[in-house]
Amino acid sequence: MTSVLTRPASAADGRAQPVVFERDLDVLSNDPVNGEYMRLVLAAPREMLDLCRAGQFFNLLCPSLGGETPYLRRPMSIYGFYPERGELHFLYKVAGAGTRALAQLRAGDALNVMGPLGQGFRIDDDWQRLVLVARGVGLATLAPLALEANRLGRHLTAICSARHPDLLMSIDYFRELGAEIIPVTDAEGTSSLEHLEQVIEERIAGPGIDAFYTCGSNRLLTLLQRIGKRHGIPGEIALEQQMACGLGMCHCCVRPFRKGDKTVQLRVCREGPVFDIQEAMPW
Amino acid sequence: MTSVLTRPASAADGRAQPVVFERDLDVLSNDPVNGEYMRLVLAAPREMLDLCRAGQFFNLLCPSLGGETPYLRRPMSIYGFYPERGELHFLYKVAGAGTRALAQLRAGDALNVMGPLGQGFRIDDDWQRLVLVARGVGLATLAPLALEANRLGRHLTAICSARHPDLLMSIDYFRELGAEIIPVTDAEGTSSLEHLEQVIEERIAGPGIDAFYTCGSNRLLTLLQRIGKRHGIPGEIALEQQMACGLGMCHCCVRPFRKGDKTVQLRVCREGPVFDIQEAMPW
Amino acid sequence: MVDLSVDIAGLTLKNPIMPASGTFSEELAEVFDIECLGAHVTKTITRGLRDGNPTPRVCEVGSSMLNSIGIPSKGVGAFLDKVVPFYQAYETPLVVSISGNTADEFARLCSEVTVEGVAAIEVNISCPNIEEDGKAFAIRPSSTYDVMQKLRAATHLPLWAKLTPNTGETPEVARAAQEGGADALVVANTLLAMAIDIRTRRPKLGNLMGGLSGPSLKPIALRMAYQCAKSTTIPVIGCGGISTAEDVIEFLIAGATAVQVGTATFINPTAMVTVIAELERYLEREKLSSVRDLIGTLIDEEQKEGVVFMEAAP
Amino acid sequence: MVDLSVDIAGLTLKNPIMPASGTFSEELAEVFDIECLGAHVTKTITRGLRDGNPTPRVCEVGSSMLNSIGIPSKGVGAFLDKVVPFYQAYETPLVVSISGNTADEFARLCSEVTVEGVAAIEVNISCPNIEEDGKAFAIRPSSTYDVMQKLRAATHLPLWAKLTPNTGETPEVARAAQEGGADALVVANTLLAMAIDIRTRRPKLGNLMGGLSGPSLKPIALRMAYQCAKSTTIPVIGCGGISTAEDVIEFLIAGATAVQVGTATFINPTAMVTVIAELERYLEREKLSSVRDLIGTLIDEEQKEGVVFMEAAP
Ligand SMILES: Cc1cc2nc3c(=O)[nH]c(=O)nc-3n(C[C@H](O)[C@H](O)[C@H](O)COP(=O)(O)OP(=O)(O)OC[C@H]3O[C@@H](n4cnc5c(N)ncnc54)[C@H](O)[C@@H]3O)c2cc1C
Ligand SMILES: Cc1cc2nc3c(=O)[nH]c(=O)nc-3n(C[C@H](O)[C@H](O)[C@H](O)COP(=O)(O)OP(=O)(O)OC[C@H]3O[C@@H](n4cnc5c(N)ncnc54)[C@H](O)[C@@H]3O)c2cc1C
Ligand SMILES: Cc1cc2nc3c(=O)[nH]c(=O)nc-3n(C[C@H](O)[C@H](O)[C@H](O)COP(=O)(O)O)c2cc1C
Ligand SMILES: Cc1cc2nc3c(=O)[nH]c(=O)nc-3n(C[C@H](O)[C@H](O)[C@H](O)COP(=O)(O)O)c2cc1C
Ligand code: FES
Ligand code: FES
Repeated sequence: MTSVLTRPASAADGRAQPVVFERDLDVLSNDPVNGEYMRLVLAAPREMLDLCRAGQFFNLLCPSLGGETPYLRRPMSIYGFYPERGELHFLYKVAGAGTRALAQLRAGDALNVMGPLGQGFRIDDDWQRLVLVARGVGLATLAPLALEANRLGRHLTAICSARHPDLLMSIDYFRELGAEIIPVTDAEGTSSLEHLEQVIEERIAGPGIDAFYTCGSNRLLTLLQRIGKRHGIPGEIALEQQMACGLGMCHCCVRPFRKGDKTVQLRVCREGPVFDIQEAMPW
Repeated sequence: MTSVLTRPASAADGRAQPVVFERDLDVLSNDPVNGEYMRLVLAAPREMLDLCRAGQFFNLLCPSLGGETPYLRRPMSIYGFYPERGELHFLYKVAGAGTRALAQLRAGDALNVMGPLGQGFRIDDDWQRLVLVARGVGLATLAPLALEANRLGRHLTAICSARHPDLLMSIDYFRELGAEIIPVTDAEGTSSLEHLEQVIEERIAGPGIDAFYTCGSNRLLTLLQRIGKRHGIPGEIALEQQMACGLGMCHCCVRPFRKGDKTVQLRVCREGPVFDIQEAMPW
Repeated sequence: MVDLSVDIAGLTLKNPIMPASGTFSEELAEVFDIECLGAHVTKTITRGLRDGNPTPRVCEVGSSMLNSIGIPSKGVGAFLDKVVPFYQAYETPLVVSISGNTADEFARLCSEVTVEGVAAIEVNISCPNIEEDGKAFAIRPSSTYDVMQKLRAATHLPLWAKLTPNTGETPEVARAAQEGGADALVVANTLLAMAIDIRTRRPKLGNLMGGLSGPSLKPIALRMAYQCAKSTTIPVIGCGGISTAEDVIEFLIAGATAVQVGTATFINPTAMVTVIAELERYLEREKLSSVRDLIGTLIDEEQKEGVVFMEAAP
Repeated sequence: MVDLSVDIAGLTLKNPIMPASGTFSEELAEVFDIECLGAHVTKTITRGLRDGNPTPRVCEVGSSMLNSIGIPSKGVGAFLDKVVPFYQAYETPLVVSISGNTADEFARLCSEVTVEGVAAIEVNISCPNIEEDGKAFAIRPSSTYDVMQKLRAATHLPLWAKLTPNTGETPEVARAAQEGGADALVVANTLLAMAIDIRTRRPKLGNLMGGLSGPSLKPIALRMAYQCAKSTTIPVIGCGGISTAEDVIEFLIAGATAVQVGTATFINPTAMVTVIAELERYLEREKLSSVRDLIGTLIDEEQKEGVVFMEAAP
């Protein structure tokens, strides 16, 4: 069993069926989680949340607020989805016009979202011991994996990297979900590639690792590709790229991937954002 | 003596001196005055108000609010200016994007204004009995004339025309300033050109009229031109035209005027918005 | 009940709203039932495989965008095998957009896509003509005429010629396209533009330059649609910055028979659905029985003929 | 202290910020001291009297505008008597913009404005050439070259050629202008566009069409400025949609030596003053001692030469 979103097969008449929502959702809260990040909580309908999978994203129509006039939608990973509570969460870093506008949303405002989009993380039936390695806002993308692992009864270790212990996010969240945490920080000198490699190798030698998950960073990608190859451990990476449509129509979000001895261009919004870690190409 | 704004003569070095302000002003209030009109009261500095003259206008940078994104500035006549109270008033009708945005301003918001601009009304020393004839939002332009007449100790009669008695604005204002009011309305059948002509002719025959003031309407213009010619009574009209710069730079706001036997194009923002009533051309 | 149908060179569309090439694909059917559209227009393909341009391929400029996707193509074989059959499930006419870097290759592709299930061929002559100086065919009347003649000979299907705004000779190019055999004109493609990231001092697009689309393009495309309607006798399909029913009405009044919606779908994936519904409501409100009553109704008699064709700064 | 001065074909400007022709006049001196500008550029004049176009002459389109002022002109006599003397009170160089409907009339005016007090002549070759088909001189390289040669022969003053965006041949036109004798290029004038009032079904401009200016034009003008800087060896003065110091920096990085600010002054009459101050602060922050260190610093080596000159939809 995998938790990849299998899009509904074409209906009897051969036509595709609508499975992507475009909706105005109410903002429940939008608060800073630490100096650099904000958590946005939206009220979402059950049928939308039921389609969500860890690793998928939404394309947000950031409002024109406070002099910011973002035009294109902005892609944001699902940070959390709670069908029972009717909540959809995003965790974002304020970067440019779009996220500055997002940051001004208040409870009661509406935000137009489109999604869920893309392919989520795969958790094969025999992947029991999962390890995620992430840094900064990348944790937003990997967080729902913890929820999923918990639901499926898998053991998850989260190696969380940050500049400074204060900036370590989501640790409590991971811990609540029963994940084991290994924090590493620049400030404590524990986040170097060498140290990370050592930590992971010890773990492989000890309890063992069935699959890796990471996102975003080139450094982590090459490290995990190397370790994965060495030990034959599969893995997945969530990638980013500039997007326009978020649906697969415009082909602006491509990245190169190794497929056998060929390089193919795949759409991050459609074939991704989650890809096989060995097929991803360092940039 | 005239109350036309004489722009400061060039300074000693031959250079023009700054006399037009561009400023963010605080909104003191912005309330409906009747179904169709809003009055905007801004806090303005003394040095700006001291330059204002009846008949002049400001070019307002309407904000981007509530989904409206007006781009060019919008010209608005000075409805009232009170150097002692530090207030600048506008009276406007909600028409399109710019005025819809204006209507959303709340006390405490800022509004960027540029002005005062253009040439105000002339009140020659021997013009004792003034008559203004106006309809609708045109009253906004003529209202400060009442203030000026009052200050100069002249007698003012305001013939105020509207669709319906409820829509008659500024009557109380005119009355407070000692003006005599003649209301005419469509609903009561008193606003026809014939009736107006009769009212004015009676007045000329009685106490006499030294000067007419009007604005905007083609019907009123031709009526007053005819009566003015017949009796040799001078007059002025405030005109409107689409504007971009408001200063005289772009030449988009021209209208044709009769100067002797020639037709000349004059800039409403610069040579106007107030013009000699006999030189104005019906449109 | 108002009648939204229009006729483009013998092809009846149930309404005048269709997607612009490159901003539409099978995936949009996951958001709404695309049967509601006037036509389905596919992304331009070339005969052979192509990768497209380097990333980033898109950036925002004000309230519009630049793209330099290029024309990544899986080739005509894959297109006929996978894409054409997908659209067979719909009754909406399928319009296939094609392109080529030489007139002969272009014409060959044109005959290859002349297959069952394709209702019309949109020929993207805004692409570079590499046999000459790399300028788009549709920049000059002569190269427009030449390529259209070859394309005309290659198919019996209706040919829609897609023009470029990167020219100072729109009326002449439009006439050349008609004379060369175009059955309709799509007006227009994106306008060459650029943006720079001042922090990195690099172009915001991997390809250096890209095409402007979205609201900024609208007044330019509208002017071109009007010029084309005035200077030819074939239907004009307006395209450029259209995102609301008011925009559509503006193009129809200017003389367009139908319109394409591009970038607006990225911002609002259901933009076309909304536009169709609002267009219908507008006609009802205005008591017009057919959308065709709007076409070419601009009151322009007072204008000098010369103005239409001049192309100088006003 | 950072150095803001730039050199345009032998003329030193104290800073690279000047107004665009037609968006500036003596009246702006009533808002701020115009001595702070890099140059004073006057509204285009023609030899004889002209009325300009019918009203309305301006309308809003999105966050930009269209104008069809035309070139109302009081003639060269009034200009020399009244306008030139006004600017003598300033040390800022005076640049006079001229235009003509035939090359000979244009050249005659060029020699007539070659007077004491005029530092350079901006030749608005984006105006219609009525001896040919009414297209602007600057639409084609050949007409550009011809008119520039006549203008060159008519004056010893620096000649700035103002190009039009209504062309698919920007690099060729730029080269033709240089070969014809231009000392600098102003890039660019407004782009032909249109807007319709759907309520009245009339064009929003009395002249039917007009020129697009403001933010929508920026990515197009920036692309042209870059192409011109790449294809000629004379200074380029960027113009189109510039309203902030960031916009200026984008144009300088693209290769412009100076810039003109037009429509932004209508929105914010002190825009140029703010831009100069912010440009200075930016240089300080970036620890650049001269604004000239920015010019042409775009990192574009990875781009194929061909891309620069291609002019096709990407
Ligand atoms: C699949 C996916 C999931 C993401 N999830 C998250 C998340 O959970 N939390 C988070 O903080 N960020 C996330 N990002 C990055 C996020 O999309 C950008 O930070 C955001 O778009 C920046 O917008 P801006 O207007 O604030 O910045 P600007 O720099 O002003 O944006 C300018 C343009 O560049 C695009 N852009 C800028 N940075 C990125 C980026 N890293 N990836 C793609 N496009 C970018 C913007 O979308 C916009 O079109 C994700 C990106 C992708 C592709
Ligand atoms: C000198 C002068 C003084 C004015 N004084 C007043 C006043 O005191 N109160 C008042 O309510 N109105 C006044 N007007 C008219 C006012 O400027 C317009 O109602 C306003 O610009 C409409 O803007 P909008 O965005 O709401 O409408 P829209 O119709 O969306 O405006 C579109 C464009 O047309 C222009 N425009 C629309 N109507 C007019 C008009 N009548 N005159 C000039 N430009 C116009 C706008 O400025 C804008 O650029 C005056 C106009 C002028 C020229
Ligand atoms: C991402 C993107 C890709 C495009 N690809 C194509 C294409 O392959 N072929 C084509 O003829 N036009 C293409 N276009 C141009 C559009 O079809 C349309 O002409 C243009 O975007 C203007 O319309 P709009 O402003 O509504 O987007 C593309 C536009 C965009 C934004
Ligand atoms: C109202 C107006 C009048 C203009 N008149 C002229 C003119 O007389 N001569 C000229 O060369 N350009 C003229 N232009 C074009 C500007 O100089 C400038 O090239 C163009 O507006 C683009 O710059 P912007 O986007 O900063 O306005 C005019 C522009 C506007 C908006
Ligand atoms: S963002 Fe359009 S295809 Fe991925
Ligand atoms: S509005 Fe510019 S000259 Fe009057």
